[in-house]
Amino acid sequence: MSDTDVAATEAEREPRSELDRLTAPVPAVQDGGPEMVQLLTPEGQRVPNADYDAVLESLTDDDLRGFYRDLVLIRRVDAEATALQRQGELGIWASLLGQEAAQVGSGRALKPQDYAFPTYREHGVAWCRGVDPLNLLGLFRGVNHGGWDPNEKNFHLYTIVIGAQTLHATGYAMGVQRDGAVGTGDDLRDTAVIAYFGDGATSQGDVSESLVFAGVTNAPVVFFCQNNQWAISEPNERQTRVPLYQRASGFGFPGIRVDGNDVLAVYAVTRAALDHARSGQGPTFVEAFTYRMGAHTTSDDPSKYRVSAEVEVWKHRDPILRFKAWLAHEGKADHEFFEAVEREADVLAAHIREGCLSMPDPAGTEMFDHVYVEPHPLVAKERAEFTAYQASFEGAH
Amino acid sequence: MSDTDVAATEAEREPRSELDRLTAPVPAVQDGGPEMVQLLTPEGQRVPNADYDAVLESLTDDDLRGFYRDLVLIRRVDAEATALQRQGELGIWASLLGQEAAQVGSGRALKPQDYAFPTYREHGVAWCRGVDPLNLLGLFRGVNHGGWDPNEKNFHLYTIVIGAQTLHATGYAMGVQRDGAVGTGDDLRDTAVIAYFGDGATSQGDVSESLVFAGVTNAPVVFFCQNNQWAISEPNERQTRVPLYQRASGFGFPGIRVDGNDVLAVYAVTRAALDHARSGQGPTFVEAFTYRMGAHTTSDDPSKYRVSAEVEVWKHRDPILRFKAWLAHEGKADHEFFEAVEREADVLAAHIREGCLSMPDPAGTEMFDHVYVEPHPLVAKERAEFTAYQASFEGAH
Amino acid sequence: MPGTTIAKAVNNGLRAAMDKDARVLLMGEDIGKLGGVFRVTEGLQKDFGEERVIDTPLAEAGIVGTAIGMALRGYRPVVEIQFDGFVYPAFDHIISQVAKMRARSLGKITLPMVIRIPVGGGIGAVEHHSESNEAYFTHTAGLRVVCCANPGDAYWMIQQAIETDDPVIFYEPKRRYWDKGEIPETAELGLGDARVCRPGTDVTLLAYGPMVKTCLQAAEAADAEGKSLEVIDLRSLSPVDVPTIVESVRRTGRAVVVHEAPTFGGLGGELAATIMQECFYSLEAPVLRVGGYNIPYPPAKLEDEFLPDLDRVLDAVDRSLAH
Amino acid sequence: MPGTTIAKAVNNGLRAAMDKDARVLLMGEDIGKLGGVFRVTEGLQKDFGEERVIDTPLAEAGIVGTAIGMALRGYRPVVEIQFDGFVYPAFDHIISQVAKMRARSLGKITLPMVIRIPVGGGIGAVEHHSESNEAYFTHTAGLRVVCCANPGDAYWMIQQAIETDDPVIFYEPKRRYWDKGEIPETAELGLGDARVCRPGTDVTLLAYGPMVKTCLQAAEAADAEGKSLEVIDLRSLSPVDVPTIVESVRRTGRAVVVHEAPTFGGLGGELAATIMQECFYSLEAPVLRVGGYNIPYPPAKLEDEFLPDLDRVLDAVDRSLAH
Ligand SMILES: Cc1ncc(C[n+]2csc(CCOP(=O)(O)OP(=O)(O)O)c2C)c(N)n1
Ligand SMILES: Cc1ncc(C[n+]2csc(CCOP(=O)(O)OP(=O)(O)O)c2C)c(N)n1
Ligand SMILES: [Mg+2]
Ligand SMILES: [Mg+2]
Repeated sequence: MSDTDVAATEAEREPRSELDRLTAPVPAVQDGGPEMVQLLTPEGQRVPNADYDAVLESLTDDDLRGFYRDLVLIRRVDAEATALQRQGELGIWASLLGQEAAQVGSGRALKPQDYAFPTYREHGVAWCRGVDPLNLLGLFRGVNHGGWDPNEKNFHLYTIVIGAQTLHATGYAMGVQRDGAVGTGDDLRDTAVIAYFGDGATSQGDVSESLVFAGVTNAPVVFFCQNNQWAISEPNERQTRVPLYQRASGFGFPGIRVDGNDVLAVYAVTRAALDHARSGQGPTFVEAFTYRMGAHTTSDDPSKYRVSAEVEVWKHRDPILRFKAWLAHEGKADHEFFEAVEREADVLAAHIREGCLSMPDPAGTEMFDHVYVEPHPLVAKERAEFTAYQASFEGAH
Repeated sequence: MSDTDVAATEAEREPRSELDRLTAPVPAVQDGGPEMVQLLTPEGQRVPNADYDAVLESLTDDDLRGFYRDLVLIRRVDAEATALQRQGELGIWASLLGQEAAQVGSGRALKPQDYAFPTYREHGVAWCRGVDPLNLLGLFRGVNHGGWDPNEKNFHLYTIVIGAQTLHATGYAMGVQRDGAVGTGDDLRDTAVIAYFGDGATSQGDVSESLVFAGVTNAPVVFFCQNNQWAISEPNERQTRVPLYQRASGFGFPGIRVDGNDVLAVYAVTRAALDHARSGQGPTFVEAFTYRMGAHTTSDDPSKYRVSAEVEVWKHRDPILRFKAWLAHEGKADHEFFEAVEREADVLAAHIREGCLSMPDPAGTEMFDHVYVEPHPLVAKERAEFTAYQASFEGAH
Repeated sequence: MPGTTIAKAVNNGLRAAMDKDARVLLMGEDIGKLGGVFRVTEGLQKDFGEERVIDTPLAEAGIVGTAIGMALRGYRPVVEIQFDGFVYPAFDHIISQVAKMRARSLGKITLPMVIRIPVGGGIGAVEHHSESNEAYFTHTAGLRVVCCANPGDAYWMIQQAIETDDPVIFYEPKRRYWDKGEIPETAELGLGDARVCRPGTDVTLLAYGPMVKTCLQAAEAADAEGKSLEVIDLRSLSPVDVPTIVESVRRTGRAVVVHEAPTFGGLGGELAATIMQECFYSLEAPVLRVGGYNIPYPPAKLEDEFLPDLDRVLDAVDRSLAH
Repeated sequence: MPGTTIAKAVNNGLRAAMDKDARVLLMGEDIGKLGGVFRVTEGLQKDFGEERVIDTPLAEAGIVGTAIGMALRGYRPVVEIQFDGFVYPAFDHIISQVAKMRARSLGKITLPMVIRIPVGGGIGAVEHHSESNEAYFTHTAGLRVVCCANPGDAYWMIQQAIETDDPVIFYEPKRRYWDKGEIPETAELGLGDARVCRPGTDVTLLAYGPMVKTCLQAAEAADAEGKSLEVIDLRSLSPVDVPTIVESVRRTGRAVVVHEAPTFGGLGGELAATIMQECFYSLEAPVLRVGGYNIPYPPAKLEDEFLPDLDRVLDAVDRSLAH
């Protein structure tokens, strides 16, 4: 099925109301357009690019194989988590299926000293930052709200309130400026911050305010918008009638659209933006044009609001297949390597399943223990009452 | 003193900190730049403009003299109110000095069926909508929160929470769409909405969200930003590093900068934007480039944060002087007319002074009377208690 | 169990209100084709069109702010906030605009709008999806705040809320969405009235929303032990139906207030203070409060420990009786 | 009257904190050259530079949201909200992020930040400039909420608030900004402690911020009539210093809570409920509440009628004593 067919299906989607016609919405974008940076076609062909080819030069074949491994492993983590949710082991799961390249490409562009602020879907970035996937499962299992140490991983806790983290990222970047950790030329010191958010999030006042603050302060922050075309059931055109990367210019800094299913392009563009920030040249808005292949979360039912033909088109743009084709074609990886990665994925999946099933429930008292740093009489009193109350049952049994 | 001198003073303003240098802020804009629509120079010379001259054609000489009258009268209202505040008759007053043309030009571009959403400084727009200036004084005297009937004047109450009214305006415009009151071609029916706000307000999430909603729904709303260069003590560069009119394009609709001290240009640009909206072509962002000649309010002391040389430059761009010069030069008004307007202003000022001094205080019970439409036992109980309590004092005297 | 669920009852109530008055329209995230994440608006966009069931951009301040504008234009918007924890971006508009609009205009403007919020915990959700934030709104003069607890009330109260010319915060107990019950032919009570849903003589239990069922179960259990608990469903949280409460507590001499929200500064304090004032000489024990602990809502695995349940209610009843 | 004003005392306290710890920085609207609309930050940008005294864009969510980021980076931001009524755009960040951050990170993150808010009425201001919104924050677990009432406390409490690793909402009674008093050499109390500022035996008056002075005046006036009122300045509104209150009310048997905020759902209800629970058998009268009426803050010309004053406090005292 060609793109044209999908466009037709798209148009038929719903009888347009009068108001709908009046306001002449731009039809759902199916294609990133000529302005989109793409270094690998969906078929795995390398597209030369004067601006970004140089960024890729520093990548070794090991790095490239590493990207592939990341893509495959994180997709497997995602699949396993989805399965575990279906089996009742997780309360909910937000799948990253289809967005692996956007996350691995940007996550691998980060330096250790950089700091990332994720949404609830950045499992691939978490992976790149060294967060154990079990921590992610723990959150969705309801054991805790994340469990990793943000300052150890330079990866903030997942933020569920849409858009809020973009301000945290900007403030963090303002702190980086104050530490003199931008523009020194010292590779180990100069620091950038990256804020992840979705296409839906761009509507939130918080996100615009973060663009204001970043623009005015020239903060070293990259706004990384994964435009996966959907905010739960709402297509992109409910949030904007022009491409999202264009949002940045009115706030005084560059915006750029990149093929979010092309790990090389995402890496190159994000890396350039991060370097730009680190060197003191300020913020950039990156729109990674991608697609949410699965449901919004396991609680969602996309059949209610989108046609499967759309999903089919995007299957042909799969981020892993094209990268694998290119690696193979370039002779950078062979069958054995691909096989080995699959086996590693199997092991990882088993580890995750096991770790999830054996994950202990938190102690009830834990909920009292970290509310305040300093002593707090009311919390202390309630903790004591809680303990006594719990004990009264144990006595009864 | 020339603009160059001011620029020098500007630069001296403060020893730049390292961070300041690092973030390379754009220096305070002193001049609207070539992109600004100007139809009358500060000296009163008419600048031809291919896009907007036609809009002015419908204006009669009576209309033009009417603009002048509006400008002078509203400036006098403002001066009288400022004086009354100094004499303790008003709690505070927010002066529009310097912004008369921006307000009268846009206010006169409205049709009766249009609806305006003001900030707290739109005395000139209120005037154009037929709101008695005494109502404005009442608000600042603390007698009530406005007192006019918004639906009678198609002029909403003053909104003090920065930016909030832009969303109300957008929602109102969405209502207009639903009423089928756009794009019908019926001059008496097609309706536009105008939202007033300041340069500082552009930083508020609410304002960006209103741009999102207006863009997505193609609502018939004009965003009218009076960039008077200051948000209390903060110069424009604390809110943006690019011209504000550019904000609109990333939300999918046009932005335009107009000389806010040029009543003809403001009228023409706003009128065109309103017509655009009325005809169903959607929103426009108008940045009226102007200057707050006075203090933020009577409580403010601008000597703490801005140099008087800057104010001097803007005195040469006075909105009334240039328009008067043009009217006289074109023979559209004579000495007698100008004199008559002065006399009218004297009468108006006396009326306002008198009306303010004789304004009755509200009855205490009034604060209970309009909280809810339907009966509310707690408010009813407290109203009764209040009345009894007040009566107990009267009995005591 | 026969009958209609609360979710479906709200759906039916919305439909009835939209049928009756063309100015009623719905606004929110994912309320169109999806029918809302709880399916409360299911089918409504299909039947009433995209102009009356509006999938908005993802921005709560924007939703409530534009809804205000719609109401100023003469519409009667019903806003859905997707989850309790996501109402805060709209807080400014609710507190400074919605609540004050009529008073500040000296009655010249009416702002008939309803803000629907699925509320409370108990569904095993992630952060921000289980908040009980009614106390912020009940402390805000100019708003009416109500909470339904069963399908019959859900159906009638949503219509009454829409019909009222005052702005209403309409809470829906999300963990009870799928509880079924009968819908009476007519509204039995006014929007501001409490209901004595189980008469009793020893202790008065005051609850609303999700905790009504818990209290009814507690009363059932207590009955077996020979304790007679009266259960009052407040229904309206602001204003509160003080006479119904006072009449009950003067009779029983004891009261326990139960809500999911943390007790400190919660609505329970207000009720306790009012009861003390109105029933001082009848009280045989202090009014006790059972609520969430004064800590942020915990991860799902701990919510059963956090939330008041039958045992904690009975424990408070016993403490009250021990006085 | 000699001494230092509250405004100047906060200024001095901020200066001392900034001198002591280079990570302390100030963020807000107009706090730089202007020194804030109440001049509380006067001179600080001049002395500490634009990197530590930051004139932010006009956006409260942005201010608090970026302050969170700063705190995550290791700074200790002190945010100024220009007026009480303008904190709501930042409400989401305060409720969902600031208050929960430490708990959600299981203690791995500390978020030391202070949000300063000039609070309350009595200055003849226009809308939104006279709000008493403490109850929203006291009901929010994870925050500390304090309110100073005199220059000595202003000076020391702001430093204690900045030193605390917990986030603090710091209220400053704006109509008392120009009241003068002496600054003690050292902090006399901890941040969480209440102060008995006038001992008495007949009725306990509980107040904070602007109402402390009103209560002291009422106690003075009552004294002339032979009534002995004890006045407690709560200072910390969350947590509340329950032992100090309980000790007093057990002695006097009577309590009146006074605040500017509307009483319904206000902090007074919480205090009344707690007192009932802890002092049930000592109470000779119900705890009474004096507060703003349950209506939006009125136009300035009516604020004297709206706000509790000496007479209304004494009226409540008399009603308490009549029991
Ligand atoms: C403030 C707020 N409002 C609503 C929600 C509920 N919600 C969760 S995810 C989501 C859609 C987000 O869409 P997008 O930003 O495109 O991110 P994606 O889920 O596609 O990754 C919504 C509405 C929320 N989490 N926070
Ligand atoms: C939400 C909010 N924050 C802060 C204020 C306090 N305040 C009143 S006017 C003002 C500056 C507004 O500047 P601008 O938008 O440029 O309008 P101008 O006063 O220049 O007309 C501020 C900060 C407010 N009214 N509302
Ligand atoms: Mg999305
Ligand atoms: Mg301005």
